[in-house]
Parts: sequence; structure tokens; C-alpha cells
Amino acid sequence: MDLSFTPEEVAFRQELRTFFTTAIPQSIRTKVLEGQHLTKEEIITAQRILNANGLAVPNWPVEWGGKDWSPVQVYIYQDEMQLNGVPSPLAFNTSMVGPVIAQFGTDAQKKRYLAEAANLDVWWCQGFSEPGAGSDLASLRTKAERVGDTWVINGQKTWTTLAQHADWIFVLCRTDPTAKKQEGISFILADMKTPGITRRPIQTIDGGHEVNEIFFDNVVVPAENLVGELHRGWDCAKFLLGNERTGIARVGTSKARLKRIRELAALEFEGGTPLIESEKFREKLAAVEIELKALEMTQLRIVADEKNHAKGKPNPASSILKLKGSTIQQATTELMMEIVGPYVMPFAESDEGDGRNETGYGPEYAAGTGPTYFNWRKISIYGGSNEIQRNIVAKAILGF
Amino acid sequence: MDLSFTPEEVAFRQELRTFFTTAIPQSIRTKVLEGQHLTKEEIITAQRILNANGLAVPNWPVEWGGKDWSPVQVYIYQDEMQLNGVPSPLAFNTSMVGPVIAQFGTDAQKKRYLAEAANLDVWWCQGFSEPGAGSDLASLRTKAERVGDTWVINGQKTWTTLAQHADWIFVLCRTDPTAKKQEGISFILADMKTPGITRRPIQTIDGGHEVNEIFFDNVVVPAENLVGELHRGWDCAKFLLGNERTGIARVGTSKARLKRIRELAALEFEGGTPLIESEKFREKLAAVEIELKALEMTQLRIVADEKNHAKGKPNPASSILKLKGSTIQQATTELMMEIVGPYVMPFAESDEGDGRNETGYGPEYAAGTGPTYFNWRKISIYGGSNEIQRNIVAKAILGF
Amino acid sequence: MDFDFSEDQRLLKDSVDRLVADRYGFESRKGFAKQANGWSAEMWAQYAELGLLGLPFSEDHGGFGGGAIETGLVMEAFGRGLVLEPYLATVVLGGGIIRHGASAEQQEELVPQIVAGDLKLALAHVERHSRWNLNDVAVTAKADGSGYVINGEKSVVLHGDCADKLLVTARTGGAQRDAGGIGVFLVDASDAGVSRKGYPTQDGLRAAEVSFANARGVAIGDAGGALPVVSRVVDEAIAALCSEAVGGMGEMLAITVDYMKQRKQFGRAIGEFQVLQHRAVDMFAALEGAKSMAMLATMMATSDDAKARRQAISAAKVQIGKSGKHIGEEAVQLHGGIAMTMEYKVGHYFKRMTMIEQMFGSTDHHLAYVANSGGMF
Amino acid sequence: MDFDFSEDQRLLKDSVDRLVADRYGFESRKGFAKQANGWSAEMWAQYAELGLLGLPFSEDHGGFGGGAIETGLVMEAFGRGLVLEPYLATVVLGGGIIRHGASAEQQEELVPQIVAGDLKLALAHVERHSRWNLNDVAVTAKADGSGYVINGEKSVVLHGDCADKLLVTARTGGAQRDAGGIGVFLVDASDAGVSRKGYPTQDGLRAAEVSFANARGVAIGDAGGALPVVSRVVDEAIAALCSEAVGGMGEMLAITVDYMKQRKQFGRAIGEFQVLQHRAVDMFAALEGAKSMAMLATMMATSDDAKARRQAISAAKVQIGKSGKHIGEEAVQLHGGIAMTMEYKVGHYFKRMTMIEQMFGSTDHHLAYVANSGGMF
Repeated sequence: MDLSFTPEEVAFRQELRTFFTTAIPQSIRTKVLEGQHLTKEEIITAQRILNANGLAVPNWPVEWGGKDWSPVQVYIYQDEMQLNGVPSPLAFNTSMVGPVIAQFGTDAQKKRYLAEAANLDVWWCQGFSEPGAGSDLASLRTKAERVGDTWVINGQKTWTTLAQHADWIFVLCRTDPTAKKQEGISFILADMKTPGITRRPIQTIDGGHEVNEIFFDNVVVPAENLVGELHRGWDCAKFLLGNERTGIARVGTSKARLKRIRELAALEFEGGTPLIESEKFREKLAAVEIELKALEMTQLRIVADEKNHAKGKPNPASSILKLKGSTIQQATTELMMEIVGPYVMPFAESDEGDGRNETGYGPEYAAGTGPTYFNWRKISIYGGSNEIQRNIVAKAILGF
Repeated sequence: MDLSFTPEEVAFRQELRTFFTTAIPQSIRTKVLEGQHLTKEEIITAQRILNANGLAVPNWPVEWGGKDWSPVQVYIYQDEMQLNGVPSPLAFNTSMVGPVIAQFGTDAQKKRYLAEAANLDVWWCQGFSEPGAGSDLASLRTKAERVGDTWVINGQKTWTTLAQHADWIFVLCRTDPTAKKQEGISFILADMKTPGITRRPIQTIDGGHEVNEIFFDNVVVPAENLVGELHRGWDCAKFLLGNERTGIARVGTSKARLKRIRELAALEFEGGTPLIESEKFREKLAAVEIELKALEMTQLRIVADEKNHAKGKPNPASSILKLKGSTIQQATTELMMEIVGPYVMPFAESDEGDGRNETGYGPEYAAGTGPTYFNWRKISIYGGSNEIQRNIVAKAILGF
Repeated sequence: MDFDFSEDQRLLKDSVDRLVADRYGFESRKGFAKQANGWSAEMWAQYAELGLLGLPFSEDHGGFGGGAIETGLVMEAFGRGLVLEPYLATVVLGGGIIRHGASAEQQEELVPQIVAGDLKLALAHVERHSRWNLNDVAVTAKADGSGYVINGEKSVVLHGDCADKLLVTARTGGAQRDAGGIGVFLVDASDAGVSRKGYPTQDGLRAAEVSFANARGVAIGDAGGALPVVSRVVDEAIAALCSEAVGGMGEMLAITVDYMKQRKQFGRAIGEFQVLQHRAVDMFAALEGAKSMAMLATMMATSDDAKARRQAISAAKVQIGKSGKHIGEEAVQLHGGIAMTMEYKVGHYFKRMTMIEQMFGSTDHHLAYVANSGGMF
Repeated sequence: MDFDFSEDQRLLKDSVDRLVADRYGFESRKGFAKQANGWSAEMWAQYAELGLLGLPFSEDHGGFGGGAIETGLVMEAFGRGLVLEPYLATVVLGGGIIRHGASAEQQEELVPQIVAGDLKLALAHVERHSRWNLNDVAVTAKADGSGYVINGEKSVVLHGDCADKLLVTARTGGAQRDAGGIGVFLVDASDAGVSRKGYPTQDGLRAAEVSFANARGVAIGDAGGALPVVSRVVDEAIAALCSEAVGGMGEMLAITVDYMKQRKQFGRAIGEFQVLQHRAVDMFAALEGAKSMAMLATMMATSDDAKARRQAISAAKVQIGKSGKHIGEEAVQLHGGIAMTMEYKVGHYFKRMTMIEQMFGSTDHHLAYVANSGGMF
């Protein structure tokens, strides 16, 4: 047992850090660290730099650009990206549809889709959630009917993140309406330009437009767009959702934010004294730091323990990463608001007319504080709400 | 709307305060305020003084010694008792069996039992809980069979508080084993000296002996010991449990404890500075004070609102009194432990050999801190656990 | 002790409740927010007509002689409706300074205009680094003839963009954080020395950054000793905000409970899941605590015992802050995604609660006050 | 980075786990508690035989050269068994002072006796008003020939009643709370100047109040500069306590989960109630956090970077304190009445956790340290 990183791991971290801090434009990294939103172009730029250097899809099979890293290396990669404000490669491409195609797709599908997904030549979005199916994903009703050599899709998806930028969508559709809930679902790809697909932006309470509703009205796609076995799309969904075991805790992101909070708290005053000199504020900050340290150690323990768990049978502690990680991320948003005090109030719409609060009054770091607090409430809702995570752990430890 | 007390109410409070602080021995009141345990004799002494002055059973019908006070007067009476460390009249006598007999009993029963219960000439204990029936009280299995002119009781009760002092017990028994759960239960009185009744002390984690198991082995009591209708004992139980709507929050007790905490925190030091000068400690204390103030206001609102609620149909906010009151009482035990720091550790058995930590090392107020913390965990368990209270409120606000 | 409303109070409550219920639906509010100042001039006229704008002023000046209870009734209804108009800014804050600080002549001139809805006020008291300390004042006022010349910057002036006149805290003497040497000055918003940048706030209300460059003002009360008046008015405003918050929290709980009965997941109403039931109960408990402390704040807001008043008001603000955060966050979480959208009402209440927590001092700010005030019992 | 135990560590873990499982059942423990010193001399001999008493000492002195990981393994097992013997006092605390502070000659003399189980030690460092500040020392030591004369009072000396020798912090110079001027002195418990009042602690262990009236002692290390050694040893003891606490918390969760599967109310196992399920999950999460931070403490306990070590140890103590309180209180609440009885095991763990929270500094004490230590990332 040796809980320090090996010299090789330290060197690996240093190498990545050097690359990230020199190759990825500072302007992009600063926006990420300040919690500001990136443009489509910035996201694409960053991912293509990563991809050109073989760092966009390390989790994929080596054949398709993956790295075959140890779990500790994957952890270091994610940690360093988050610490240095490097935008994560678009999850819909690299953690979701890519791995699913690599695992379940045909050779033709792999050839057609994987390389361009890795390079973000094609932007994917996720058609899973529906208005009536939130935490109960399997109750989805969007259906795909086989008509000749095509699928005809009808239905509605929602919470489709960044669909406004997307070229393609992967959709969970009910293909056998007579089967039991989780059976009879298939995983189908669709070009967003297909006639019958329309999108409606949803404005979220932070003022931004990040998610969308997608309507399918007799959308016809080729039969070959089915990924994996017919009616076995739930396997793809489960694989996809269980795919990202580390990283979900976003430890690196929270580390970077806590560092930033410490810096900013020196710039704001109460009674003529910098906030960072308030014992109370420092203790609140320390309490979150301790939670984050515990989470980081827990994540490392889970990473190290992965070899003892069969694939697809995650350690029940994995759900703790989501639970604690979300709580900590949300706590950082509260500390940020606390720093700016009354300056959390102004809401100045950005010039882009997308409803975001970009400029603001008072210190420049104030503008993002309120919207990020509001927006990040989603972290305990999406990706399996914290209630669902608790149900999962309860099942694992109690058997009920 | 006038939220201040009327001059009459202020005078009423003053009158009670004068009486309590002059008529009830200081030695008894100090023990109560310090959270120490009273002897049987002290409890009897205090109640007889109250009763001699007409203050032991104000909640009873006037005919039997009650006062017909307004809800606000009842509140003031309880608040002043608790604030001044006056032991509450024994609940088993005055809030439980007394009101049940007054409501459901025959004239003969009233004459026989009420006056001596009020004066604590007879000490009652409560035979409700059973090992298999905790929160699910109605699943009780102790049975009483009618044999000639008697009831023959068999079964086991538990958590019988202060049964070691008791002369009589009121027992919920199943009298109709074929009836549905809450039907077929009867409310029966038994002299503790009846052959076949045995008690076994239970030592609790504070080291004390406060509760007991009571075994009934072919215990024969006269048929006339049935109170209320046969098989309708659940009505008595519900009446009894719903009887005490105010007071359960123990606002006065917590007020007195918070005052004491403020005094004691001036006597203990950290780094040469009295603990009360620590900003952190003061804020923790203030946070509990604010919760208590809110609880007190809530209690007053409920008291004032009683006229709008039918008897037996309590305001759902009543359960909040139990929830918040228990949390606050428990928080005071934590603050007390915090004050004495390392001196919470010694456990010195009292001379009485009853397992209590009475003397102790370090400051004399240290001895009770750990045991009270441990013992008061019961407050969120007994009298309808906090989980049961939440179920009750959920039913009221959601209908499920 | 009597928790019942008087007949007049009941009538007032009924009419305000009805006005909000009838006229301030979610869609109407969206429309109001798009109007010129971000609120409805028509509703403002309605408030004037109902006498709401004159509520706390003495009958001598055309007011209705109401107290904190009446203001609380109005604010609670406004909280339910997420009302956008500058009632707090004009009637409670500005009006409060006038009531407690102004001379008889000033009151005779100004109050009737407020009552009629012809004069909107704003209190400019926050500065870049003052946070919530009313005594942390860098803006200066220099006597000049019968008036004063004001210089400096004020921040996040609630409804400062639409106010006709600004009430500005400024220093005539003393060092930056001294309690003495602070006055309140009435400055015409159209004064050449005043420049304003208005903006919406996170909760859809409005505020402004305001600069004073040799702007001319007149003193309201003692030009060097106005801090007690400002403190008292801010306490009254906090009490009013507590009532507003209770209105909003009550709606959030009601909407959430309703949603829990309707929304089905895994084949049953989510309100049947015990975990969610207990969390709704904890929201209910938080609401009860908030109601209780808002009542305490209302009762104590008009107390002449400044120390007891301050302690009670701070205690109430702590409770409101905690309850509002708890109820707001849980309302969103129990709804799930839908509550994250601007199309759904709950998020707007959540945002309003979040801003109320920041107004006139955060939960921690007020907790520190209570902690250092020597015990509540 | 490698989380796996070495082969030796695995063997050690297996043997200690087995010893505790086989010999330290709840009933056995009750019997041990009734023995002379409140613990079992027979078990103590077993520990010696298994080499546990020599674990952290160098092989030169008959020890086994183990580190914090080995100590943690033992303490975690002891936590599961609620072990009563003075292992922490003798091996970790007393032994730690000897290892880090004593001269080669002293070590050669003392360590073999500890290893053999023939010497029990206790660290006397708490005073009436010192709370948990190691530098707050009023007991005095005055040089006298080759030794020192000790005067003053020490409180809550863990296993101070049965110790053969006491290690006493005392002041040779400086003012009461100065970091300098503090030494550690080895005093024979049988010295005429030593008087002890032993007592059980809330958790069934033992401690003593100890008075020194011209007791004779010898200095361990620098008689005026021993604070860094004491601090280091206390950090090692905290790390060990963290492991012990993890052992106890794990048992509490396991017992609670088991009870939830067995206990029926309202016609079904209480573990089927979703509210209780989620609360068990939160206990699990608290345990995971505690395991993680106990591991961090173990890793950092032997660090020579005193600042980083102190920060990590304090952070771990905070986590252990919070997790222990949460798991202990919830274990009792989820059980209901049964856990309030001395006849049931959970309450004993709960009491032990409560005492651990108080030992070597409360959660708040250590949180303040972390808060003032300049950031963990």
C-alpha cells in the first residue's frame, strides 16, 4: 500500500499539465475557470487540439484512438483538464455515442462515425429524456416503426443539451410497444437535418439557453442507423450511463473553483476587512475543502478498486461520487455568491442575445455567480438524480 | 392582531413565577435545571405542593381539579414551570391516565382514581409499547381474556418509564384477537402488586435506569378495571396521545438550558479565553436560539389557532412542535458537551448504585453532559418518532 | 395576545389578495416585466387607488395610518404574486425615511405625492465595498447654502432606475465607517449631477448603479446623525421582506405539493414516495418557522427599543434566509428539470428568495449580529 | 499509487481481525470490562504474543518496524471490537513519545518492556483549562540533579490509572501558553509524589486525574523543546483513532442494515421504507468519507512536513468527527428504543464515537485549524 503517486504518474501529470497550459488557448481556459459559457467555436477548437494530440478519446478502444491508460492515468487526465480549465471533450461524442458505437456498432458504423465524433467534425446530442419520463427513463414513449428499409420516428425528447449546435442525435425509441418497459427499446441515430425534426429552445432559470425540446414528426432515417440489436437499446443506454465512472465527481473542477474562491475572497471587503480574513468564511471554505479532499480520496479508492469489480457491476460507492460531487459543486456556487454579496443581484444580458448574464456590474467575477448557482442546481437532478442514486445504493447495501 | 401578552396574562405569569420560585424547593429546581435526575421523593414532593395549590392538573375538568384556562394560560403555565425548573406533574398521572379516566371512565372510576392520581398518592406507569410493536403500536400482542368477573392478562410491555416507582399501570391489551389491528384493543388498569406482574430494569446508554420491561403472567384483575368501552381502547390511546398538544416542544426547558449554556460558557476556556467569547461558539448558540424563538412563536400560533380546530383534529403544524422541539433539545445537549470539552469523558457512578453519572471530575456541571446527550436521543424516538411525525404531516399536506 | 386580524386588516387582506390573484397571474407578470420600467404603471395606479401606497403614512398627510401588520399583509400577497412594482423602494424604504426622518414641511410636501402614486423613491445606501454595513459610507455631502452637494457612487439601488427622487446616504463628517457623520439626502433624479445605469436583477426586478457628481440634495433630518433612522427603516424593510418571502415560500410549497400529487414516475404519483413526502414535510416545517419569525419581525419592527428591534429583525432574517434557501432548493429538486425552466413558476420564486437572502444582509451577516447581541432569552 | 496491502500487512490484518472476531465478542467484552483495570490482561498478553505491542518500534529494539498503515490495521480491528486495553495509551501515545523523543539508551531500556507487554504507559497532557491545546501547560518541571521535579495536575489521562509509567508534559520555562519551554518527562507511577484517581469513561474505557507533588521524572528528549514531538505523536494518535473510528462506524452501519432487514413494522421490514433506505445510504456515504480521510491521515501521519501533516490530520479529524456523529446518531434513531439500551451493541459504538470526537480536539477545534492553515488545494 502506497498512497503517493509513482514517479511515472507524477511525470505523466506534469506532461499533461504542460500540454494543457500551453496548447489550449488561455482565453478558453479562463472562461472555463470563471464558470463562463463557451461558444460553439471555442468548444470545437479545444477538442480538435486535444484530438490532434491523441487526447480527445483516451477511453475509447486503442484501434479508434484510445489510450489503454490505467484507471489512475484516466483520473490524472481528468483532474488536470479540470484543474486547468480545459473544456472536457464533448461528452455526447466521446463518452456517449462514441463508446456505444465502438462497443455495439457494426464495422461500417465505426468507420463512418467514430473519427469524426472524436474530432468534433460532427456534433452529437442525446435524445433520451422525455417530458413524461424523467427519472423513470424506461417509460419513454417516442416510437420508431420499421417501414421498408427505414425507421419512422415519432415523439418528443427534452432536456437535449446544446442541441442548437448539434448535427446528429442518438435517440432511444420504443420499437416494440408490446414488450415490457425496458425491453423493446432501440438505439437509433438521426441526422438533425432530417425533415420532421424540429427543436424548441428551453430557457433555464439562469437565463441561458442550454437545453432544448426536440420533436420528431414522421422522421424517416435509414434502417442501418440502428446501433446494436433491435429492441436491445436499453443495453446501450445502460452501458453509456455506466460508462463514466470516474470524472462524474468533477473533483478537479471543484479544486480549481475553491482555489479561485480563496483568491476572490481577498478582493471583497466587509467592514474594511477582506472576506478571506473572516474566520467564519474561512471555516465554511475549509469545510468544503475537507469534503472535497474526502471525495478525491474516495474517487482514488474506487479507481484503484475497479480491477476488483466486473465491468458493468460498479462499486456501490460510485454513486457516492455523484451524490457528494454534486453537493460540493453546488456548495462552491454558494461561496461564490457569498463573496460578491449585493453584486449577485445585477443581471445584464450578454450581447449575444442568448439571455446570459455575461458582463454585469460590480466586479467582473460577480456576473456569473447567481446564474451559476441557479444553473448548477441541475447537477443533483440530471444524470440520475440524487434520489435515484440513493435508491441505487440502498438496493446495493440493503437488497430492497 | 396584537402579539404581546395582555396585562392579565403578564400578571398571571408573574403570579405563577412567584409561586414556583418560592413554594418549590430550590434544591429540586436546581437539579432540574442542571439536567440531573430527581429521586422519587422529590418528584412526589413537588407535585403535592402544586396539587395543594391547585396547580397539578389544570388540564383536567374543573370538577376534578382543572382550571379551564385559556390555551395561552396553559402555555404560560408550562413555560414558567420549565423556565424555573419545576418538575412537571407526573405525565402518566396527569396527562395520560387521569384525562382518560375523566373522559371515558365511570363515575366510580373517577371517584376512586382521580384525586389520588392528582396528588401522586398513587404513581401510575404506562403499559403501551411492546418489543415487537414500536412505532407500530397497534400491532401489540399483550392479551386480556375475560374469565368470569376478571380479566386475565398475558404478555409483555417495554419502555415502561419509571415503573420501578409505580403503584399502578394502565395497559393496552388485545381483547378481541379476531378484530382488525386497531379494533379489539382495550384499556385496562392493574395494580402493580397483582401476582404475575414482574419488572425487569433496562439500563440505558446514559448508564441510568429509567425504563423497564413489564411481564404479565396470568395476571388477574377485576372486570371493573376496564376503562371506556370494551374493544375501544384505541380511542383512549388516541385521546391520550393527542391530548398534550402544547408542552411537547418543551420550549421553556430549552430556554432555561440556553441561558445556562451562556453562563457556563463563560467559565470554560480555550487558549486562555472564555468559550463564550469565541465567535464560532456564539454563532452556534445564536443559531439554536433563533430556532427556539421560531418554535416558541409557532407554538403560540398553534395555541391561538386551537379554537379553529376541532378537538382531536390537530393542526398539522402540531407535529412540527415535536420535530423541532426534539431537535432543539438535542442541540442543547451538544452545546453542553462542547462547553466541557475533555471533561465529558469521566463517568463516575453515583452513590445510589443506579448507574448514573452524578458526581464526576472536572467542573460539577460536566458530569451530566455526556449522559444527557446520550439519554436525550430518545426524544426523537419516543412519543411517536420523528419519522412517524413526518408521516403524519405528509398525510395532512399531501393526502398520501 | 391575539393573533386575529382586525376587521380593517381583514378587509385590506382580502382586497390585496384578490388583486394579486386576479391581476398578477404568471402570464400577466411576464407582460408587466416587458413594460417600460420593467413593471406595470397600471398596477401602480391600482395600488394608489386601493390606498396601498398611502398605507403606512399618517392620516394627516393623506395616508391611512397603517402599521407593520398592514405592510406585512400587502407584502405577503406581493410575495405570492412576485410583484414587480417599486412598492418596497417607494413606500417602505423611501417612505420610511420620510416618515421617520423628514420635517413636517417635507412630509406635507412629499407624502401626498407618494400616496397618489405620483412620486417614486429609491434608497441609495450600498457602495462598492460597503456590503451590508449601513455605516460604511464613502459618498460625501458638503453643505452649500440651504442644501448639500453630493459626490460619489452608489450600487444596486433597488428601483433606482425609475425613481423620481433618490434618498442617498452620504457622509458630512467622520471617517468611512463611523456611525456619526452620516446624513440622508433627497436628490432629484433629474439633477444634472446624477447619472444612472439601470438593469434588471436576477429575480426580474430592477436596480441601478448611480453616480453623483456635484448633485444637489436636501437633508432629511439630521445631516450628521441619520444612521439611526436609516437603520430603523432598513429594519422595517427587512420585516416587510420577511412577509414577502413567506408569501413566496407558501406558493412554492403549494406548487410543489400539487406537482407531487400530479406527476407520475415509476407508475405512481411521486408524492407517494416516502422520501419525497418527508422532504415536503421539512419544507412545511421551514415555512412554519419562517411564518413565525416573520410575525416576530412584524411585531418588533415598530419597537422603539432599537436593540431589541435589531436583534429580533436579525433573527427573523436568519430564519427567512435559511427557510427560503431550503424551500427554494427543495422545490426545484423535487420538481426536477421542469423547475429549472423560465417557463415554470417555481424557479422565479427560487430566484426571488435567493435575492431576498442577499438584501440588507445575508443569513450569516445577521447571524453574527444575533450572536454578538447577548442572548435572545 | 497502490491501495493494496503488502503480503505482511495482509497477514497482520487477518490475524488481528480473527483475534477480535474470535475473542472480542460483545459478551466477552463485558467480562473484560469487569476485570481489575477494566480490561483483559489475558488479551494484553495475546497482543504481545502476536507482536502487536511491538508493531511500530524499530527492529533494533525488538519491534517490528511497522508504520502507520500497520497501526491503522490494528486500530480498525480494535474499533470493530470496541477493544478496552490500553493500546493507544501505551503503544501509540507513550510508545510514540519514546520512539520520537527518547535517547537511544532510553529506547533500549524501555522498548523491549513495551514489546513484551511488561510496561504500560500513559500520556498526561490535558489540564483543567487547556482544552486541546498542547502548548497550554501549567504543570512545572524543575531541574534537580540528573532529573526533574514535577508539580501540578493533569486531567483525563487516558489509561492513566493502570500505567506503570506516565509521560507528562510540563513546563521548564516560558509562559503558560508558549510553544517553547515544554518538556516531556517520564515519571514512575509508583513515585511517592504521584497520586491518581482512576475512573471509567463514558465509553467504558478508563482514565485518571493525576496530581504531581514533587514527583521525580526524567526528560525524554529536549526538556524545553518537546512540543514538536508531542504534536507529532498526537497526530499519529489521531490517525490511529481515525482508523479505530472507521472500524466502529463500519460495524454500526452493518448492524443497522442488518436490523433494518430483520425488524418488521407495519407489516414489512423497516428497510423497505424508502425514507430509512436513504438514511442508511447517507450513513454509507459518511462511512466512505471517513474511510477516505482515515486513509489520508494514515498516509500523512508519518510525514516530516509538519505543516502538511497537521493540516491533513486535522482535516481527517473533522471528517471522522462528523461521520461518527452522523452514523452514531442515525444508527440509534433507525433502530429506535433498542439502541438506547446497554444490552444492545450499537449504543456502545455510539458512545465510543462521541468520546473519539472529544479526544485530541473536537471537530470544531480541528476545523478552525484547517481554516487557518491556508487552503488544502
